Order: sequence, then structure tokens, then C-alpha cells
Amino acid sequence: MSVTVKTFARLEEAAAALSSERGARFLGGGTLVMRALNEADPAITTIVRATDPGLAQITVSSSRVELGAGVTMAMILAERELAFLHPVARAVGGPAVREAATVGGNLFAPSPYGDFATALLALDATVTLAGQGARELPLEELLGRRDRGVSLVARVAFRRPASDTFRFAKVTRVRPKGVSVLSIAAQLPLASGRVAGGRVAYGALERTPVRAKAVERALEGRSLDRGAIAPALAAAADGVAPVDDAIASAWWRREILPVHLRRLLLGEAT
Amino acid sequence: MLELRKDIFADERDDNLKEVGRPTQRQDMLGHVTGTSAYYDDHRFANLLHLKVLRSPHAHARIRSIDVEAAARAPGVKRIIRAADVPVNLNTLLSLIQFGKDDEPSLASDVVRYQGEPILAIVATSERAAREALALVRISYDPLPAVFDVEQALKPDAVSVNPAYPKNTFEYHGKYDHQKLRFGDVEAAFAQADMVLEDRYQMSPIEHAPTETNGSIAVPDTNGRFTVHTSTQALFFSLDTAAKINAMPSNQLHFIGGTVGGGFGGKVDTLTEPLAILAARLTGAPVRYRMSRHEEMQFGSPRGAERIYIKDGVMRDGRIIARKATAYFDSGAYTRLSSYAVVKCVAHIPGPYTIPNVHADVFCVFTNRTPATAMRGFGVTALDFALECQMDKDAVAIGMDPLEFRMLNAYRDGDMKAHRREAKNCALIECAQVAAEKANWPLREEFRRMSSRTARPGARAAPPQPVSPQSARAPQRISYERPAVSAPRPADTPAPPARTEPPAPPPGATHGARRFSSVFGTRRR
Amino acid sequence: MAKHRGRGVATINYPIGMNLGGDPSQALVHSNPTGKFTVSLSSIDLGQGMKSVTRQICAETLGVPVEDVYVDTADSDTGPHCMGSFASRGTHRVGNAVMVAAREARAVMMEAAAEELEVDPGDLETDGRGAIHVKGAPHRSISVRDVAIAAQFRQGKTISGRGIFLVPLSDVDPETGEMSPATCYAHACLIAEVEVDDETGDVTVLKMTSTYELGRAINPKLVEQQLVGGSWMGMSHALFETAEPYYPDTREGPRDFNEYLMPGPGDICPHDIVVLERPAPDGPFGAKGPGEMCANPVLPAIANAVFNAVGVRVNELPITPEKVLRALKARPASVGR
Amino acid sequence: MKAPIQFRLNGEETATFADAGANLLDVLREAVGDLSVKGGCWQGTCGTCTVLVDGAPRLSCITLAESCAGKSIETVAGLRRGADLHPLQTSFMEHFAAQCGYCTPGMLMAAKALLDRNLNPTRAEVVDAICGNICRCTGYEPIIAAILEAARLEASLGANQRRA
Repeated sequence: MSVTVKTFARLEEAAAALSSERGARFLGGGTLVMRALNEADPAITTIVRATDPGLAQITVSSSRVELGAGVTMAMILAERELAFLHPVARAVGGPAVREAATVGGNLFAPSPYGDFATALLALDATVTLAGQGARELPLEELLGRRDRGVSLVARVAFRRPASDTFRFAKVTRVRPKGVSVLSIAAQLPLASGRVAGGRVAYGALERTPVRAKAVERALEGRSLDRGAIAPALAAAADGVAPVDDAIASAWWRREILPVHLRRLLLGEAT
Repeated sequence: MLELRKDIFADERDDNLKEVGRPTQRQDMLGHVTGTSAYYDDHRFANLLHLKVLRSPHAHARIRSIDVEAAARAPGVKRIIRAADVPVNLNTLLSLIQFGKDDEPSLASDVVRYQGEPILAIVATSERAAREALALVRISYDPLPAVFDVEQALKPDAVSVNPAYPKNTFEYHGKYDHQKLRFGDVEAAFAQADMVLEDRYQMSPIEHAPTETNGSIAVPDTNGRFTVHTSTQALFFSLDTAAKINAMPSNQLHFIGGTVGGGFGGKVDTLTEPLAILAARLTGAPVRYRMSRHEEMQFGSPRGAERIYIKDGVMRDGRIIARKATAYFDSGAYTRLSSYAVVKCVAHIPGPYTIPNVHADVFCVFTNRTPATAMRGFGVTALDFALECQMDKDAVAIGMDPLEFRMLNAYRDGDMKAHRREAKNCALIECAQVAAEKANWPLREEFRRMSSRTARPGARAAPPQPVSPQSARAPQRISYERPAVSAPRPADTPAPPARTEPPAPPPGATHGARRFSSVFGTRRR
Repeated sequence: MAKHRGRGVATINYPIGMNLGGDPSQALVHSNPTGKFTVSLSSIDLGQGMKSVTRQICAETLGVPVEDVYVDTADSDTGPHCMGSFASRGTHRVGNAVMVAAREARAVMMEAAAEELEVDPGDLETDGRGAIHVKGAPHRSISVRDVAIAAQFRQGKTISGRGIFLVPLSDVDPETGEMSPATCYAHACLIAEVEVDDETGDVTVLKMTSTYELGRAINPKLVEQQLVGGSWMGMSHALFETAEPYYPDTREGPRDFNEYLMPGPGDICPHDIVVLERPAPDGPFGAKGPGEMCANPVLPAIANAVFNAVGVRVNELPITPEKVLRALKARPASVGR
Repeated sequence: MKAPIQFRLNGEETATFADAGANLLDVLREAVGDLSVKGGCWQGTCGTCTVLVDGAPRLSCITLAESCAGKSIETVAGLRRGADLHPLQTSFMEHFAAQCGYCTPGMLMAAKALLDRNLNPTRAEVVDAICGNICRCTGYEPIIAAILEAARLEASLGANQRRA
């Protein structure tokens, strides 16, 4: 019994096909689905594709950024306006993977993958689902229920961060590129030198990227200097439950989390 | 990046050569850069079938029942191979040189002994069809307790892993559960030593990770022969193993290989050829058995984990007077080649040093994990890690420069090794001197003047026999023109006296005093 | 936060060929009718350069240019027995077998040349460029090509040779372990420089300096390939690699190259290598074998460098940053923050 | 169920049939017969199968074959320039940048993807270009050196052509 590949011109049609069949999977860049297909994953009976040009659309205004779910890491690296995201896109695999890996796919990549989703979480991104009753929901909500039911993402959107307020660090054993031990993304808008409405997210610590809410609270109203961030560092691991995997143990992830958070916040070299 | 120091040992070499010593281009390089080098899988055959094996999800379990009905009916399935179909379903790799008992089935029948052990094989028209059919096989297991730690496995109440070796250890000389090394009297020497240091070292299981995974294609040839394109590292070794398991005369098999995508020891075990040939016989079609990367990583034999305990007796003047080693090779569920590595490990103890009292017990232990096999540095890599870390600790303990400490104890021409053969053709000291010079590692004058060629008199070694100029100046001479094994016969070799009095200082008291005095207690670096 | 530098050393030796011997290899050498030679083996080239090393040994022994020799391997119908490519036995065992075969072929070639030149074979020498001439009289010369044609079509001689090399199997004394494990040993000393991050336990290898004694570098570039690639693998074993990250617990075993950690191209460091040659009495032109040993000194040298840098010993491989950090935290006066 | 698929392979129009869901690697090797492309993992984790699709490096083992319909595919089989080797091939040879040779086709294509865009790469850029390609033999250094050298070769070649 071989698989069927269905290709649609419009995303809505793809979404419909996807929701109409349990064994249907949407093929983005292929880094996850093609591998499963090569391993003859019996859960996959149909591959759904979409050639909808909207999928690969990047829209950048002075205040807002919209990324089609099919936008690849390579496309982001080619977009000058998105320079603040280049370190994140460059952190995803080697050049060949970056040509394939998509924004949408990264939202569903299991830990320790999902560095780009981690960045989007810190950017307070919203996700627009395709298909009937297409609706917008916070990325955090999607990550919470991504394993239940198939939802096709059309695009993500977020407010464009003020210059120099977005930071990203990926910790990996292998240089220049390896799978994350952990990744930290932070959006830290400053009002008269103090953090106002900051967002911090961790990747590769749990099954999905997570917000570091204790750290966000501890940073609120603080300036970014060694003394002022101390409470945030103390709270670095509050409410997060790191996992053991082939890359690193939960213990080590927990131990080095505050170290790398400090290095990120103070702009120290890692 | 690489520099040849022709000046050193020049008197022992004839450098009047035309082709040897030149940086000639590799014969296979053009093929490599044009993508035309032909590896085993770069041969195409019409109606090629694909073989995948079903692997045990349990580390240790009794197989209660196997139901292949649905799988047999699955699209593309040509044949399902069970344990009973394997002509000789028990083998051990070194049976070819009569070392060890047959202990490993090609396909498990009643009991699985490690997670990933093959139970049956499905031959289908595509790899996908084979994989899909595997998912339809129903097997029920009675899980059994499993053992994963080498020292736990040696406890009397431990689970028995391998029925050929019920005590979980390979059997040496038909009577011992380990290989011994005995030289001098370590206990007496420990009692005399200024310091005794002991530590435990643990190697990890390591995957060879060649970029080309293990695989082979067996093709029915004319006149009842089979051509086998293979990734093996050992053509006849694999041919003879496959012939034995398939109960075929060896000349019915035609193995072709020789261009292999990396091996590092991981392509000696003949993991795919026997079943590929059997499948080709049973179906009359060419069959490819190519291990997936996941299989290669977890179920292809790894470099085995070794646990090594080292205990050294050291004198403040820098001499190591005793070394005791106890080592456990984690062989996994079956022997494969670990039994051989144990003997190689014993031969390597105590490392490239002359130590008058050496004692070692090395065990090949069975546990419920993927069987281990050879890897680059087999039997030695982990031991060198243990020995050289221990050497560092010894040096620190007596406050001596770690490199000078090694040079001081380094074996030299004429020294007696623990396995009772005379050291010859040594060069450890010269390597240390040149590396130190390159790295600006300070060595004192007497260490810069040392030589591997100055034989050392004294109780620590047999009476030095000067290297005869003839043999030294005739590098081309090879051993079938001389006694095949250059070491003296056991009988001629004076065994070192088992001593109760403290061993004499290595190079004779006075010489030794001169060499060591300046070292005494000084700490440098 | 502090990064600490340190360096460590290791000195090792390595036995050449299968332990206790008993691992024969054979070779066949023959000339085609126009004086080009084929070496037939069943030995395997898995990247180490078997084809190239035996090719140079054969050319040197025959006295012809390396371009005139081609090594054909491995086909069990045409290549005679070889134990296999492992135990650092290729250059030594197979190289020796090829030498013997080439000597036999050379003897016939010289006889045929002598017959053509009407001199005594003992008075002839090869020039290594494809010609054979009378010693001291280069003008009395004949090309290997013409010799081969003459041997084949006029003299009815086969310019060919058979070779085998065997260190006979020896046994081990059960009580004392007395044995003859190997006939020659290669040697090495390696010094590693590392930097250790005392907040994370991360270890970076900054530089390696090494000396290897290999008997004879049949081909220095192939030796360099082994030593550079081998030291990378040594670094990989020391700091990264494990098929069972929680050994002896078998969980979380890596399934792919993302999960199986090895140093990337951004992790490598400068490596100064010096090669010494103390010929092995029974090696082909004195050669031993660099293939396996080159990874071995790196593991302890790095472990010792880590101790030298931060004063902790990690006795379990791989030396992961986690293990270093645990050791640092276990120290009473830990971490100089 | 097989479907027809057509693309340009090393400049030649190529048509074949592919199983639904087949990856580009298997189609190139099994259907088209371009055996210069090697497979190392079929997981997208080793880079051995790297080819260029419309000039961009792609892991052919996780690229849906039919998604390449009408596109231009480059493999190492098409790297030669007539009788001459590509500067990358020459340079890999001169630097002895291959041992077992199995990762070499993927390395060469990953390197070509870089040089096609950048004839003056830094060492860091070269390292990034091959960071998705596993080599178990060489320790990478000779490969990095070979690519840097090839870039210089190409640059001077291009300069000469411009002068001519």
C-alpha cells in the first residue's frame, strides 16, 4: 500500500484535504515528513502539498512582519529587512536544510528542534490557520495543542521589534552547527533603560518551546546590568522541566540555563 | 602540517628509494572526486528484491509466538525468512580460526538477548513494502530480566545472557573466565612502593558511523553460484562466514568489494551477507540487504565499553615498580570479536613502559546489549586512555613532570616486557623528545639526551642484547627470511625472578642515582 | 565566569597486525604483454589507501614507475586470500606479500632482459623509469616494455610472481600470559592544549602537537591523512561520542547524525605533526601501520589537559561538559567566579 | 503507483517514472541511474546526498522527487567541464581531501553551492557551507583547505576570462 500525493493550488483546498483524512500529512520542507515517509511510517497514507504562492510570502512593514508558513530559512536569510532573524534562521541546520526548512514546519518540529519557533514565541507571534473558519491564535496556544489533530498553518505574524531589542542564543555541542542543547530567545523593549513588557522563550528544554514567564516577571522594570538581572537568573529554571535526551541531560540543561541567560542578557561572549 | 624528521634513526634506514616515500596521488582519488568509485550499492540488477529484518523491542525475552500471516499476504512480499530457514543458525566469527564456541544465531528462534536482535527477515519488491510488512508481524514475548553492567553480570546470582557461556564470561584455555598476565610480584612491590595509586576508568560504547552503512547485494549467478557485492572489510572472512551459515561450498560464492565507504572495524562482522545470500537462494532473485542509519547506529555492533581498574606502585624517584590491571570488556549478548580484544589488551599491559612487576586479569563479559565488535585501536584505545590518565596521576603524585615521568619509565631496546618478550625497535623516547621540542615543553638536559637504543641493564630487564648492525641496517629484510617471530622462544627467555626484596632501580644503582637525583621531588610547569 | 587553559600529554605504542599472528595475506603480480603490471589482491580499501600503498611498494620492488602498476582489489575469484583490512595490518602484512610477489616477478623480468641483452642477470639494474640496463653501462639498455614483449612472444616466460606473508599463529600461556603478540610496534607522543569553561564545563581543543614513529612513511600524504583524520576521531571519542549516552542504561540511544555527536568542521584545531621512521625489521621497507593508533593518544592527552586546566579528572568517556561541570561542582573550593 | 516526472539533470532533459512519495535520491539512483549521488542516512542528517536544485543545495533524500518537476538538478556526475575537472575536483585531489570517498560527492556539491555565489569565501563561510555534511575520515581540514584553494583558482580563472 503506497502513499498518495495530493497537490493543491490553494491552501484552503489543502487544509480541507488534510482535515478529511486521518493519515494525511502536509509536506512543507520535508525535513520531518519525508524522513517519516522514507521509514514507511504506517501512520502516513496521504501527502498533501500546496503550491499557493501566499505560502512563501514575506510581508514586512515598519510595524509588522508576516511570514507565510512555507517561507524557508534561506528566504529569511535573503531578506535584509529581517536581519534580526538571521541568527535564528542560520541556527537551523546546514545550508541544504535551510533551503528546505520552513517557518510552518518549525512550529511542529519536536524538541530538540524548533529554534525558530522559540524565537517566534519571544516575538509574541500569532498563527493564522488555513481552511474553514481560518482564525488567528497565539503561537503559545498552537504549541500547546499541536500534537492533537492536524491544523494547517497559513502564516505567522508579529509586531516588528524595535531595533536591538531582540536577542537569540543557541547552545549546541557541535560547531558551527548542531542540534540545540537549549536555545533562548528574548524580546526586551526598554523604556528609559528598563525592561517593559519583555518576552523570553526557551527551546529544546521541554517537548515544545516554552515561555520563561518567571524570568519575564523578574526582568520587568529592571535595567540590563549584572546586579539588576540577578533575580531573573535565579528564576531562570522556575517552572520549566528540562528533559534528558541523546544531546544532553536535564541536569546539565538546568545548570547552564542561567549561565547562558546571563550571557545573553549582558551580551557576553559565549 | 606534517614534517618528516629523516635525521632521526637515519643510520637504520636505506633511503635510496624511488617510489616509496613519495607523496604519490591515491590510485582511487580521481574516482572519488568524479563520483565514479563503485561501492557495493553502485551495481544495478533487474528485479532487485529488498530485505529488512524484524528486530526485538526487548533486551531479553522469550518469544512465545510469531504470527506472520498478515505480513505474508502484504503487497510485494516475496518471502519471509525464519530462524528454521537458516541452514546453520549458530556461529561465532572467530570459529574460522577455532577460537570460541558458536554462540550467535543469524535469526533468533526462542529467546532474544538484546534490543534489536534480528528475529525474522522479510524479502519484498521494495524497501517500503518490506518495512510495511514488518509492521504487520505479530510477536508475543515473555520479557526476562536483563543485565547491563559488566560487574553485575559477574555476580553469582546474575541473569545468564548467553547459553554458550552460562557464567556470562568467555572461557579462556578451557578453564578460566578471564585471561591472566603474571610478571614479577605486584603485591610485594606494592608493599615496598612509596605510593600506591588506584583508579577506575570507563569507556563508552561508540558507533563506527561510516558514511556508508553496512550492506550487500546477493545475485544468483550462472551455474548455481552467487555473486555478492559487499561493504565488508574482510572479503574472505565474510565469504567463509557466509558459506558456513548457508552450508555452501565456498567456491559457490563470488565476493566482490574493495571500495568501501568507511569501516573503522564496523564492517568485519558480516552482518548482512549471510541473509542476503539465503534470500537470493530462496527467491532466485537478486536481494539487497542495506542497513538503515538507525540500524547502523543502534544495532550494528559498536566499539564495546570497557571498564578498567589500574593500580600502580610508584617510587618517589619516578620509577613505577608495580602495575595491576583488572579490565572488563562489555561484549554485549554475543562474542563476535571481544574475546580476541581481551588477549590483545593483556598483551598491551602495562603499556610502553618497563615495569618489573605486572599483574592483569581481563574479562570478556556478556550483557543484554548490542554485541560489540572491533574498532580502530581494538583492545588498546580504552586501555591507553586508562594507562595514560593513570601515568599523569602518578606523575602529579610524586611531583614529577608528566612527560619526563613517561620517558623515565619508557621501554627501551633490550628491556623485558611483561609478556616475556624482549623490547626491540623502540622509539617512545624519541617521539617524546621531538613532540616536546615542537610544543615548547621544557625537558631537562638528561631527558633530551635519552635514547631508546641505550639498553638498560638491571633486574628490570633481561640482559640486553645489542641490536645487530646487519638486521638494523636492512630494513627491507622481512621475517619469512628469518625466524618468523623475532622474539626468543619462551624457553630461552629468563623469567624475571619473583622478588620479595625491593626491586633494584631500573638502570643500575649508580647510573640510576645520577639520572634520578635531580628529579627528586621537584615540581615543574 | 572564567575560561582556563591547560595542556596534557600522552605517549603510546601500538602493535602491528593481528595479535598472536596467524593472519596471512597473499598477492599476485603479473605483467601484461607490454610491460604494465597488475597486482591482484582480495584486500579492502576502506579509505585508508591500501590500493595506493601496495602500488608504491610493488613499483619500488619491481623497479618500474608507479604509473606502470595498477592494484586490482577485491574479487574473491581473482584475488588470493587476505585476512582483511583491520588491526593495522594492511601496509605491513599485505605490503610484505606484495613485495614477495614483486620480487619473484622482477627476477623473471631480469632474466628475460638478460637473455635479450646477452648478459648475466646479476649485471643488470632497473632505472625506475621503465628501462633495464647493464650496471655502469646505461647505454646497454632495454625497456621493460620490450622485455615483456620478448618474454611473452619469444622466450615464453611469464613475468609474474606470487607472494604470501605470514606471522605464524602463536599461543598464550594460560597462567602467565606469556605470548608473542606482535613483531613490531609503532609509537607516538601527543600534546593537547584545551580551554575549559568553568561555568558550563565546555571543553575546546585549541591545538595538538604530535610525533609518530611509523617505521617508514610509504606515502607521507597518506600518512598525513590517517594522522589528521585519526586525531579528529580521537578528539571525537574523547569529548563527544557515545552510542549510549546514559551507559550502562541503554535509553536515549542516538538514531541519526544529529543525535550522534561528533566534532563539526568548526571544532577542529591546528595540529603539528612530525613523523619519525625507525624501520621495523620485518616491515615492507621498514613500514609499520598508522591506521589505528593515531586516535589513541588524543583521548588521554585531552583528559590530562582538562585536569591541567581546571584540576578535575574525568575518568569516564566521553568527557562531556556535563561530567566536567559535575566534577567542578564536586570540588570543595569550586569554580573561580 | 508510479507517476511520470521530468527535470533537467546536469543540463540534459530527463524523464522517468517515480513512485508516489519517492525521494529525489532514490529516483536519481534507482530510476535515472545517476549513481554519482550517494545515500548516507535517508534521514536528512548527513549531507552525503547533497545535490543542487535550481542552484541551491538540497538533501535529495528528503526532497520529494515530484517537487523537482521542471527544475534543474546538478550532481557531481555533471561537475566536470568537458574533459577538464572542475577546480573543486582538482583541488580536492591536490589536497588529498578524500579517503573513503563516500561523502565526497555531497561535499563537492555543497562546496559548489558556495562558490557559485561567493568566489572569495572566508574560512568561516566554507565551514558553514559544509557543516551539514558528515565526513568520518578526513577530520575536515583538507576539505576546508581544498575549497578555499578552489575558490582562489575559480576567481583567477574568472578574472582571466574577463580579461580575454
